[in-house]
Amino acid sequence: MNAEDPAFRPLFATYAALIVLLALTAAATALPTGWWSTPIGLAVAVAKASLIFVVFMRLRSQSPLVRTFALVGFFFLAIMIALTLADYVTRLVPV
Amino acid sequence: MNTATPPSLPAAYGDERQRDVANHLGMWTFIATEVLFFGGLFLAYVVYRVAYPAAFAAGSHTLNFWRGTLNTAVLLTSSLTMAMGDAYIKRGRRTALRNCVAATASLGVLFLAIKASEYQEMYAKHLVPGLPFDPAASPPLQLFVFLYFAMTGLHAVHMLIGLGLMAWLLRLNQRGRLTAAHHAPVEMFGLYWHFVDCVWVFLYPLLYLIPQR
Amino acid sequence: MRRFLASWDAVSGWLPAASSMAPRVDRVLRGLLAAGIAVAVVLTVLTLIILVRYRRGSAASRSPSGIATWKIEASWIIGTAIVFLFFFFEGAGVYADMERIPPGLPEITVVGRQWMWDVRYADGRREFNMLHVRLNTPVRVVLSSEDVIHSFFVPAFRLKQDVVPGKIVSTWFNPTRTGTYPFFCAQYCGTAHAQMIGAVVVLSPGDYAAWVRGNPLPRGGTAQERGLGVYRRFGCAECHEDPQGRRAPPLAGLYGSRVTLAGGERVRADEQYLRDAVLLSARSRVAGYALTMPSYDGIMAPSDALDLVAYLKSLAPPPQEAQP
Amino acid sequence: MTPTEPAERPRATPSYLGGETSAASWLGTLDHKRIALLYLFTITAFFVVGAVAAALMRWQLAVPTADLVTSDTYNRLFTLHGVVMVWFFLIPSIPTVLGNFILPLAIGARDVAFPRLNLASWYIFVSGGLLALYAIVVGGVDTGWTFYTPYSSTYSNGHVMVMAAGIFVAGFSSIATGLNFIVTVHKLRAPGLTWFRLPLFVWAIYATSIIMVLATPVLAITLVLMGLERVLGVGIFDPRIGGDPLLFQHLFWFYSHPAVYIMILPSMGVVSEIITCFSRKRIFGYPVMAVSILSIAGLGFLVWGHHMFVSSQSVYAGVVFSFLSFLVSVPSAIKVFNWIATLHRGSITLSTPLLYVLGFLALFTIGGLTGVFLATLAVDVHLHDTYFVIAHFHYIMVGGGVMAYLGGIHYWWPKISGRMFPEAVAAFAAVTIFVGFNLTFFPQYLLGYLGMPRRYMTYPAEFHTLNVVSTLGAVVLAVGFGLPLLYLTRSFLRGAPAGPNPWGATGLEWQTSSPPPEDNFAQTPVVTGPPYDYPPL
Repeated sequence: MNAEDPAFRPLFATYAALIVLLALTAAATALPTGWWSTPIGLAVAVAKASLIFVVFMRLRSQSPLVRTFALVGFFFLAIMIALTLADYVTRLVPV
Repeated sequence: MNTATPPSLPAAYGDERQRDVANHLGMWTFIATEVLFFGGLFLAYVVYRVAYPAAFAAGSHTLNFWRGTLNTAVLLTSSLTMAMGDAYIKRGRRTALRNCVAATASLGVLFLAIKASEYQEMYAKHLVPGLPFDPAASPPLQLFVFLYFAMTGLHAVHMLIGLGLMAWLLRLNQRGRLTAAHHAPVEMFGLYWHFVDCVWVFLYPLLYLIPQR
Repeated sequence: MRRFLASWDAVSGWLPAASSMAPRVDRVLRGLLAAGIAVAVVLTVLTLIILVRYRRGSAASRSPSGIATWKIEASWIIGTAIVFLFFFFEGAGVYADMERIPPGLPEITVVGRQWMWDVRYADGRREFNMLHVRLNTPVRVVLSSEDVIHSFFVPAFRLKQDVVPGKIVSTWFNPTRTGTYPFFCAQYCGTAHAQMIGAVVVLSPGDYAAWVRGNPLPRGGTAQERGLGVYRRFGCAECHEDPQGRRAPPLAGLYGSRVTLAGGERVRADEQYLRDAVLLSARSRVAGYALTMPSYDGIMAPSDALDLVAYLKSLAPPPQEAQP
Repeated sequence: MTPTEPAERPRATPSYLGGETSAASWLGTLDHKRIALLYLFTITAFFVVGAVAAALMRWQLAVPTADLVTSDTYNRLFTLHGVVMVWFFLIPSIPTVLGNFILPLAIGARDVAFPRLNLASWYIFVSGGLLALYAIVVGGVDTGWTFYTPYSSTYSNGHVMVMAAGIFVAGFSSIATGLNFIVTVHKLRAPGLTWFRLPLFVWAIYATSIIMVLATPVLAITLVLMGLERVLGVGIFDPRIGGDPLLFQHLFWFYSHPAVYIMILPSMGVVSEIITCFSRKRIFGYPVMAVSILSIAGLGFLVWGHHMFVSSQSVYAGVVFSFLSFLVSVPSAIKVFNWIATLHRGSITLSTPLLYVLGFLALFTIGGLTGVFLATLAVDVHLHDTYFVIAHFHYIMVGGGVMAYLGGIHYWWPKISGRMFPEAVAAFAAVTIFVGFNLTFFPQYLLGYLGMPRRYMTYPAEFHTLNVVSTLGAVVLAVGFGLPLLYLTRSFLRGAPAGPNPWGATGLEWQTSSPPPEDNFAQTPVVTGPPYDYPPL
């Protein structure tokens, strides 16, 4: 497996970045970040997922149509979560 | 936007590039359905974490942090080996592909083994929904544990399907059906496997890393 | 069932509007109906004219009508949007008033149980599938379910409220016409869903007083008295009236106060909180108390829990320290 | 697009019906046209099953306290009627029959993007259907097609698991068909057929496929969670551990409202095709019509909360969902106005397909307007879960969906079977269905206002007369639905042969022979102009 082939360099670089990000999140639990730790954890997760989408799943070299298909699922998931929370978050607010 | 197809070509498509793009579109549409399929569980997680933050923090505490982190590393590595396999087959390197797929599969098995040990540990702590539940635990903790088993369970099922597909890929490769020109099955499976890895990338912080305030 | 079905004064022709909200709902509905019929009639007549005038082979001129298409499109897009917005605001306004329960109303607790309505008045009277109320006296209906989702639906009052298990949901009405009005279970709840029918009897003040006299207080006394009995039977005092106040939070004046939970959140101790504290105890553990209160779910009957909640609500705050 | 003259084809290549006709050739076919017919027979069978259940219910409701069936049987009947009609007839109806047959033809393609997946979809659909039928035969389910917890997860003793598994499996067929059509429309359009030259039927099928693909997975996870709660005895909707039954309703209706748009959007596509053909005129406001289809599909995902106004959902969420529900009804209103404007200054022939479309326009308008009643918060509190709601969605589903489905079947019948149907009987059937439908369901609006709750097997006496009218209407409706079954079967075998373009329509599907050959077109047609390009009148 000749690793210095040009196609493999981005793969190893991405993998290294992913492992570093994982280490970051794991270490972050030690810090007293309190309320902030969940947003940080999610931000890192989004970063890792985007790396995998763009490099490993080669979205980088796909047409804009394929890229839209890749993101449309998350858009409707966001709608589902946002509007359902609109019910749960405002339940106790008196009319 | 669509290339003019010479009228006389018999194939349902124009050229091979047309078929490759169609495969990608189809696979990414399938991944969109998987996003929403797991999405239902993520919705339940978000709603109940907003409703019972204390129980979720306690629930996350019962999970084994180190095994979760290790499992994430294992899965990220398996994504690397799968991506390398894909790069190799594009260059016609069939033996290298076999090694990569085998590596990916063994990492998948390792992941499931670690996961099984976590489940066993939860069973020992009487924290498995459906079975007699630990009375000291607050009711919403059982909610968290149910979500934990539902999310990681559904993810594990997708891993098992992945292992089955990898066995099929290896057999195809053995029979020489995978070449530099015809490598769609490897690429499509790669997309599926990377997606399953992405699901775990989100599960890990949400389940294992809820801070104890 | 036969008895009170027969005693209905026939729902003569149209549905009576027997609550303060009913005429307002009917007004919005009539507006919608008028607009709907107008649109339907206009479209039907227009279509019929077009079908006849422009049938194949007819001599009518087919030259395009000259008005820019986008102008026509814009007109009916905006027109429709405006009419819809008008009805949205109308409906939302009346809905907000329906959902805003005036404070301090007399309470009737209605518990939905598979296929009957268990009605309990504040003074301890208890009935099944019947609600006796006084004319022009608004009443708060506190709804809860012991099994599946039911729905308290009084057509004559234009009132409907789902009754969700694990939740105490309140609604209210102000009866403005005497008479007997049926109420139904509107959310499918199993085999005898179609038999889960009751009647609200609206009595004039005189008749209501007569009815009250005619029905002596049941032995059990008021909900508060029964609640005190439950309080003693389950020995709540042991922890909650511990002199050092270490083992469990004092209950005097708890209702309506703000409580800091173990998880750090601050919640208001309303009926739902009290009921959950008893039946789902660990969900509402108060900060600063190590001992987890045992859960009485399955041990204490839900109706007893409701009486206990009524008793806890009656515990006035101890005179000396004002609750935050 | 000006219809280019198809080169004279040697008669050698047989039509898709001609070739081999063995069972294996049908059950193993990859030809989208044969798969369409496989779906046609399957969903017609399911329609009969659902219709029989409806007939029994209407018979039971003819008198206030009838004892034709016990309450348990009645609960199983309305659940069966709901599940079979929603998942095994309405959702597949136009996309899998007319979509499968006409979509590739309408865009000048030889077949769908993934023919093997197309056949797999039919097998998945049939296995889901058999699971559902098995659940019905061994005892049925009494939860209603909505499966609300905690009744479905804890209290029901029906065969909920088997039925849920059947729907779960059938869901994958929906996803696979949607995926197939999306890729087909993107990748297999004939040269020159840009997006804004696509016939509106293709737009409608494309938008429906997007909803199918994005909404069905949420139904799948909802059924899985309900199944888990039923098996394990504990689950995330269980109030005893702090769960919330309303979360099930949120998840269920996040799928089920887009699902009702899956049922109505294809009908809008069929109506646009038929109205332009029989008024010999371009559609009025093509861009607005196309954008309306997409906006209905998109906004359809935002409005599910209007099913939960009285379910102790928060008041603020109710207001938000009510506003969004008003928003989503604007495009539907626009489409009705545009259809009538298309008829204006046209040269109209009152053929059977146009009769069905006129029926659609009338009934869909009434259904749409009453939908606005239910979107109005204050009014919905009174009308929710009553027969008003039943009348509303039947006006949309049967008045709109089934009428357009039958219109489409008649419009493309010459292309599908190569034969004409008897015009007089067909017209009579269309009118009978229209009359029978109104007699059956209009009284239910009044019953709903008077307060008759839905899913009641017996009802108080004063609702009697309206129910009798409704039951009589159901008899007329049954006759109306029965007729096409008879004369279309006869026409399929012995009807008068139809030429490639009996209606003189402009779609690409009319540029090949009827019935079309195996690979649709001798050469891929080239499109040069906009759709519905009829010669000026």
